Amino acid sequence: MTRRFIILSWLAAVWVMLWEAVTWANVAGGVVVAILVVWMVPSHRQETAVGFRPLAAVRLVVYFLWKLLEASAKLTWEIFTPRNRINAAVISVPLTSRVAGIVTVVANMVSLTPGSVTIDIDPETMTLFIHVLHLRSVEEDRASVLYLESLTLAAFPPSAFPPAVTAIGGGETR
Amino acid sequence: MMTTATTVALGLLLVAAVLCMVRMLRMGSMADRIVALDSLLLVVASGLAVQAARTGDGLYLNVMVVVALLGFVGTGLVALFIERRGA
Amino acid sequence: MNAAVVLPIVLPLGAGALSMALGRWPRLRQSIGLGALLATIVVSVQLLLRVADGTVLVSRLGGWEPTVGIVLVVDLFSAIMLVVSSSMLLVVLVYAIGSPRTDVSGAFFQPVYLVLAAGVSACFLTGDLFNLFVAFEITLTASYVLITFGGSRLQVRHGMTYIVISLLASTLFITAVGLTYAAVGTVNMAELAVRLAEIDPGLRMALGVFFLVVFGIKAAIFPLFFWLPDSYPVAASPVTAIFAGLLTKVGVYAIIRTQTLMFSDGEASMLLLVVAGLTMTAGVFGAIAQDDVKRILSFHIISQIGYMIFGLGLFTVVGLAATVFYVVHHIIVKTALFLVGGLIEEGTGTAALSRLGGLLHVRPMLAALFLLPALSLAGIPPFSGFIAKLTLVQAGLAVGSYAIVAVAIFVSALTLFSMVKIWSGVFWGAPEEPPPIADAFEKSRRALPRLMSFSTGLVVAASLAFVFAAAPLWELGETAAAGLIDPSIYIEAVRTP
Amino acid sequence: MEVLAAILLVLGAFLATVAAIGLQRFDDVLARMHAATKPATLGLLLIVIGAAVVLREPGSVLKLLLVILLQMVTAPVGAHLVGRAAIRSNQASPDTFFDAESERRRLD
Amino acid sequence: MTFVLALTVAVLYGTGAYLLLQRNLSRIVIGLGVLGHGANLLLLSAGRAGRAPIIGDGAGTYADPLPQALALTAIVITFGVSAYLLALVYRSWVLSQSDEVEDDVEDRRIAEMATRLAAAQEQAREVETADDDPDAVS
Amino acid sequence: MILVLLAHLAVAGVAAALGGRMGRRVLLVGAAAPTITTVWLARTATARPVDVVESLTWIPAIGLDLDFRLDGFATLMVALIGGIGVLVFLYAWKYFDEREGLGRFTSYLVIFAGAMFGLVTADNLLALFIFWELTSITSYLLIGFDDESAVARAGALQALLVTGAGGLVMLGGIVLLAQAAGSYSLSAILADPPSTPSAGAGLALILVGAFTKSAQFPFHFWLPGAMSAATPVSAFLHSATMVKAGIYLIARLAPVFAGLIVWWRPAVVVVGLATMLVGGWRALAQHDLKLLLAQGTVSQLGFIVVLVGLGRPELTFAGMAMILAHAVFKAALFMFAGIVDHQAHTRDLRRLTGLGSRMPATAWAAVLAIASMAGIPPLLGFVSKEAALEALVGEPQWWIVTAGVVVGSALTVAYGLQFLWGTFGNKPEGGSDPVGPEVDAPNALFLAPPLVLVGLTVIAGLTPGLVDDLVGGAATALDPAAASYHLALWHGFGTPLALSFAAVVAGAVLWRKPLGRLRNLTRRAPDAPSVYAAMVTGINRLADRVTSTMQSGSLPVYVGVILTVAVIAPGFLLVRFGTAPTDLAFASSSVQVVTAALVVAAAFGTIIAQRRLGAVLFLGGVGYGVAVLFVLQGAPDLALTQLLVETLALALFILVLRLLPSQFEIVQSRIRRLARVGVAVGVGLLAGGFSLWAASVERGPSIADEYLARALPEGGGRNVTNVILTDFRAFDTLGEITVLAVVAMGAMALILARHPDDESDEPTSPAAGSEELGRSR
Amino acid sequence: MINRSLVLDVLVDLVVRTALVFSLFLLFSGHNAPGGGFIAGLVAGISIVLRYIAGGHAGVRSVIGVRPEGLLGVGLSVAVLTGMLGWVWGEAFLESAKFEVELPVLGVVKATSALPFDIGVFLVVVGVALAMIAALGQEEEV
Ligand code: NA
Ligand code: NA
Repeated sequence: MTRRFIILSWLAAVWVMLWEAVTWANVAGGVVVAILVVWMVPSHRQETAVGFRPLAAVRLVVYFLWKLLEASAKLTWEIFTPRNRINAAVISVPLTSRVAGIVTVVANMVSLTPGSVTIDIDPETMTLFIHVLHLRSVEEDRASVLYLESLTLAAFPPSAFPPAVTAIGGGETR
Repeated sequence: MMTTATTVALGLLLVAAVLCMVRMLRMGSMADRIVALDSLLLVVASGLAVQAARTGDGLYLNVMVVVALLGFVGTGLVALFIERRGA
Repeated sequence: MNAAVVLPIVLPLGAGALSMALGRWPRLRQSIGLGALLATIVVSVQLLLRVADGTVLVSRLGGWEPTVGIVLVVDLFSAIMLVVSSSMLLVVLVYAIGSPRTDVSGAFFQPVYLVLAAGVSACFLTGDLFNLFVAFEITLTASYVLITFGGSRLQVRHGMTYIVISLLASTLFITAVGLTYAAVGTVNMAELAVRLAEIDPGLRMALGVFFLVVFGIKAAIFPLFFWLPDSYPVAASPVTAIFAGLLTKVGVYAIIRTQTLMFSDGEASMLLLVVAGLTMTAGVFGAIAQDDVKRILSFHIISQIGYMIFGLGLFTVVGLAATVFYVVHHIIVKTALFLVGGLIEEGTGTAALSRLGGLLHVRPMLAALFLLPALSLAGIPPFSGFIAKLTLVQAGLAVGSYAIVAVAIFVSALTLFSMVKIWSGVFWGAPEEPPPIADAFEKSRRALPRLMSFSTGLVVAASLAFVFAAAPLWELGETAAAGLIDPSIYIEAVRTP
Repeated sequence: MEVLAAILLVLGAFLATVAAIGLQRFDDVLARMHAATKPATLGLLLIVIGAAVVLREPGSVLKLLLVILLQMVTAPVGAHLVGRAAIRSNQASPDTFFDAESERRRLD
Repeated sequence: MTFVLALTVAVLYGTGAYLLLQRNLSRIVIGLGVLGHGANLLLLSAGRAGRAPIIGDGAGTYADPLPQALALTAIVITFGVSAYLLALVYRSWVLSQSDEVEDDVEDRRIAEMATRLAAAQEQAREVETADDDPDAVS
Repeated sequence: MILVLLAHLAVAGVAAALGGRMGRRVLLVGAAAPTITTVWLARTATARPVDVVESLTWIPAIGLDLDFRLDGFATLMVALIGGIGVLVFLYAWKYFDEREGLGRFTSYLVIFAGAMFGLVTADNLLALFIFWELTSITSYLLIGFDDESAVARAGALQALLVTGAGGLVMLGGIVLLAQAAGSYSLSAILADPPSTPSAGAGLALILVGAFTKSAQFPFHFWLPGAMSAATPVSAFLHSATMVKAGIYLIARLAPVFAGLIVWWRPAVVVVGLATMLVGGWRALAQHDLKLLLAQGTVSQLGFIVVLVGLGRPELTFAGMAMILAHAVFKAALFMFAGIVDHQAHTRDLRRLTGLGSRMPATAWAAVLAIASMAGIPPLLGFVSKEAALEALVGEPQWWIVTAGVVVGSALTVAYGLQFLWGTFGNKPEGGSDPVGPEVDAPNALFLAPPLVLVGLTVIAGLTPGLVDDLVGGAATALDPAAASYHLALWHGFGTPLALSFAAVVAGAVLWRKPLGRLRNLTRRAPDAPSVYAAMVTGINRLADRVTSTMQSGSLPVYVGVILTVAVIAPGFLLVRFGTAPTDLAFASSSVQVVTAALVVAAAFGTIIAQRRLGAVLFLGGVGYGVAVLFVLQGAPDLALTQLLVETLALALFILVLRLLPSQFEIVQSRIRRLARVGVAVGVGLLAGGFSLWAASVERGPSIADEYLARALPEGGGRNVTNVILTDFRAFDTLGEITVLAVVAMGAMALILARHPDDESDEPTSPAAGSEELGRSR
Repeated sequence: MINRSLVLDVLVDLVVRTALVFSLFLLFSGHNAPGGGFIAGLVAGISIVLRYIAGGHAGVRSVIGVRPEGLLGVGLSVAVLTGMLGWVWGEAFLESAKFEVELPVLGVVKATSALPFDIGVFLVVVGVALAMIAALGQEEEV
């Protein structure tokens, strides 16, 4: 299960979804288009192989959606109540994964969650810098992000190459 | 039922749109304006979805795909610009 | 059959597309360009011969009938314009190829130039109002690129004036098209002619004047011309030449076409005559005030446009015939003059009168090449300009428009004055300040590029040939004018199922 | 089904309005950013799901799914870029707390 | 065309024109953009509104498709030309660090010359009247 | 006649081509042209029972054909053109030192001769006009031949402007007259003359043209100004031929129209007499030989105008004689002046002294020529003047003319003496820088041409019968009633002779005692040259002023003017003549209202934004809002396009904005804010109002339904908008992508264009040059 | 002007490729649903901008190995040639034709000559985006 395969199937799936019908013709067309597009636009990054665990992925999604709703509710409450409970902060969260893709997914989920946004990533150390609207405590917030990362890693376990190798090429463009 | 719901939704979205524009017009930083513009785009996309639900045809879905896929390009560019320049 | 009607557009356009793709092979590119324009001339002449008796050819693009699809229409007026414009385009392309300025002969020039040619043809051919807008845009966009070709500071600054004004005009154009469609529900010009006649007169007149303003900007009539002398002179010589010769005439063409076809009742007659007089006068005064050859000539374009509008404003067959005649004469002569202006610059590095002088002794042939079209422009007999002005005077006096004739004659005298000023400043006397090219006035000066001189000579020769062919040309003009004054054949030809 | 769709639509629109109110409500750029884009994104998702429920053509659901997926991918990128820009151009509220590592990076 | 649309068109034209009357190139380009939006809106509203003209089942009148096609063409053309104008603004800045449309040099020169000549003539006339009156002196 | 014209062209071409190699001998090549004319005339005139007619159709539809007719009058004129032409070319051959450009000079002169030939033989008024203007142009080139001299250039310009402009006025007259007569044929018009008011107006304009050409007051000043021309040019153009063109035309018209048009005779008399007196008077004051002759010529031209203009047969006859006599003696005198100039290198009468003894042959010949001019018997000048006086005496109602002529003759005598004494006399007082003793006599060949002319004036004077046919034929051609008149040396003692005698005596007195006080009196009258100068500077200044007002060079002003016109013109018509729209729908939905409000707000945002980026974002807001309006109208394709275009445009804007400063600079606009607001409001009102107006019109069957019905079956697509774009109106789309492609090519070309730093070695663009100029001044 | 962002860097490939798929979809479906050559070209063009944002010029060039003017020329030529084909199957320039081809797996594929025309449009629009980026995106420091 290579990243290339994920990409191709994603693109083919996009094609099918766009045509609004799952037919053989559309699937075949999707594959052709996907191959064509990948050939036309070669990736400008080193591709890192990752695995995929569907169950873990579902768990990640559910957890993430829950977080999303919770945070939204909180923020809505905040907006409609006159008291200002904002306690903004920027905290650093050094991730354990060295795979850029994983880090990106984590960073995005953080950003999608109301009340927090990834400000920056240090590609050397894979540290996320996160702006949070309501700082509980640095440790607590850091821990929740790391938990999210662990769920992500469970869904997309690193395979084939040792993390160290990707770490070297991780942040560089080709 | 559906008509009432979509009307209410549209009404809410209109309020949202007006508020976004108010934010844009208020003297603020560029970051504010870009945020407001981004929100406006989201409101527009939402409105299209409501409209789709209301009329039952999916003709405007491509517009939504565009917003979802490329809406962030403008935002991102402006953000990069602001970052460079300061607001 | 009528397939040939589209060729004057498709040939240069296809060649332009090819030469975009063929940037790497200059020789091949050049042959394609020259070949395409040559073929365009041949096709145009054939079209002219087919419509010389006043018939109207219609080509339905895509096979769709008019109002659903776009039609191209060739009547005698458009055929004449096609022949003249394609000839000038070819000659000026030769001139440009011969020009040592790399930015003009470079890979990007020709495709854009060919597109310009296609656009001009489209303007003359289309029978659809919105398509006319598109054709204008093709022409204009190409002209934006050409006027700023080289990208020097001045070109950018003056190109900006040109582009901003043109864009404004285009916006007004699209506005007018929208309003017209809103009012009558079609953009086919023949159909418009029928339907506009039936609507509220106030609205119709307002639309008519609005179109006049739109095309008036392009044609540089009073008081919409200011942009022209500020922008034309900065372009490279071949570009200025083709702009001066053709582009404003595209505007004039559009004015004539719309005012005779769509608003054919002559309601605008008085307005047009007043505008004509003011345009002539303002242009010639502007010319007198200038010190730079290309600027002087640019102001004369304006003044001359006034004469063309004069003929149209009479709304008689003779008046329009005179205008048609005038337009053709002017395209040739003006192109010639600007080409000479380019040669002067080529030889001396300047076009400022104060830095020129005595060129007659160094480059007598160049002097002759200037003198003939200059006299023609001033309306000195027996050159084409004389015939053109004479016919205008005849047409004006025939309907008792004494005032405009008086203005025309007065302006004619001032034009002579101004042409003589160039002659005296460039070819006689001595420069007040040294020209940029130090040995410009030495006997040992370098030769002018042969292709440039050759093509200039060709245009001047054409302007002389015009004199000899004046009788048949005048007859053509009269037939064309008759078709313009009474557009029923045109309308019929388009609307017949 | 219809009820679910109606609830989703109204809720989504409500979230969008909330977001817009949030734009007015806070005085910190970043706070406004949080308030504006996140609920609005969520609102859009809800509305899209709501629309998917009621759409006449079943195929459209696929496209709506695509919209959701794409929105999930791109919205955070935008938020990230805007947030980064706001911080880097020093528009964050002066009360904002920076932990040690962040402070160091900010001063770079 | 509804009154509201006409009003919108009016405002877009007005603001576009206002911006166009400035010397700041950026403002001019933006003004042309606004004006273009107004024109496209006007063009579109020249036809009737209605259901999207994509043939399918469903009820209601379709909108007039022609203005849509025309406006689409116009939008793209306006975009193209604006893009070129932007390229020129870019180049203008690179060349002269200026975002301002200065007046045409040659035009200004002639204007100044005219003023100077008029002044000189005025002066000459005064001198002339002075020694044109010998009787007064003798 | 056409062949003669072609021969001129050919000779001119040959001369121009050979000029460089042949040196001054090229003038002998030029002499071929008038020789051909003369030979042709000699052969034709002897063989001719009636007028010779030739015709070449050119543009019959506008009445422009090259019709020629050689009648008696034309014969006289052609004889002058050919005969004096030959002499002038021979004279010029010796006159010029070797110099550059003689080939050019020769061809100018040949073309002039050809044009003059065409002028006097043309029977079509338009053809006549063509040759008329050609003589103006060639005269311009000839006068300015010495182009290094600013005086020559100015003189050339003056001559051209006066005669050229006069010609243009005449063109208007010709067309008026011809339209009244229904023909451009001169003979047809004269055979059936119209007398409508427009014909009268036409004749007035024609007269103005003729007056300018023949240097009549108040247009006379160009002739002295033209004296910077080489002397052969003056001898040919300014005495014998070109200045006779106006007289030619007046003479042609007078016998017919003098009686038909009430004001004709008074006009001719007033102008002619004034010219005669002014010219004579001014001649007296000249110190330059040629200027003296020029003013004298002006005077004599006035005299001839009166003679031929009154349209009486006997006066016409006398006029013909005068034309001949004047051409002969004045050409000779110019040649003498040239000889003096050539030998002594000056024409200043105050410096010349005692040349009579250094070049006696020249001096005696000049005496004869002057005597002819002064009307001393037995010379041709006397004969013709006697004929004139005789005729005038027969017209007692024109006594004023007679008186004028006598005074004029006296002046002629006076300046004639001035010429002779000034040039050849031994002046004891010398002058400041006397020239005389060291001067050589001219070469015999140089002197020969004027001697021939002097010989002619003597012989024809002694035996007037020699030229009687020529003169009589000319007069008869104009007016059959003139057939009975003949030239005679001796008319017996009578009033004419007495008057002649009186004039001679008065002239001699006048010469001895110049009327200093009178001269002072006239000095303050506005003189024509200063009027001309004032007019030229006036026009220049007016042009400057008009141009600097209009052509402000400011883009916002241009835009403002255009917008104002675009608002006022249609707006006025709409309000004045239109019916206001009714039945307006306010809005289609509340969504439309709110969206429109947002668009409006964003539009105002573009104005109030102080930062570039802000304004651009507002522009984006407008764009997105408009996209929503598109959706509401039912245009998904359009909305999609709008969204995408807006995004792409935003991206491009930002790429540019990164270079520019963040805030807008405060730039002083040339248009006040209030005016800007005014124009903007006007534009808005027009756009909104006009669109409502247009939309409210009851319109024909909409094309929309046809598209909707045919898109799927015939275009094969459900998306009607797309089918229109790619099929029904694919040509628009083709054009549109052409626009895009060109834009892209242009953008690429801009990048690849040379960097501005090496702009210096680029051929300087004109404006660049003038920019420097502007700085240095 | 680009400060690298890892998030952007990683996602750009995904988004750009998805956008291209979308753009091809718009191109092929445009005759029957909102879309068409322009819109498709614009989507592709914006994805090129995106690529530029993430990777600068090098990023753009590594993706599209063609010169913009080549793309423009080919696109325009395709459109013109399609127009000329009208002379082959009809008699008017730009006359359209419909085709139905039966292919294995895919079933009956219907197409009109509007498609190649739209492809030409598409290519030109992409070429414009490329050229504009090239013109305006020069990496000069502010
Ligand atoms: Na123009
Ligand atoms: Na000079």
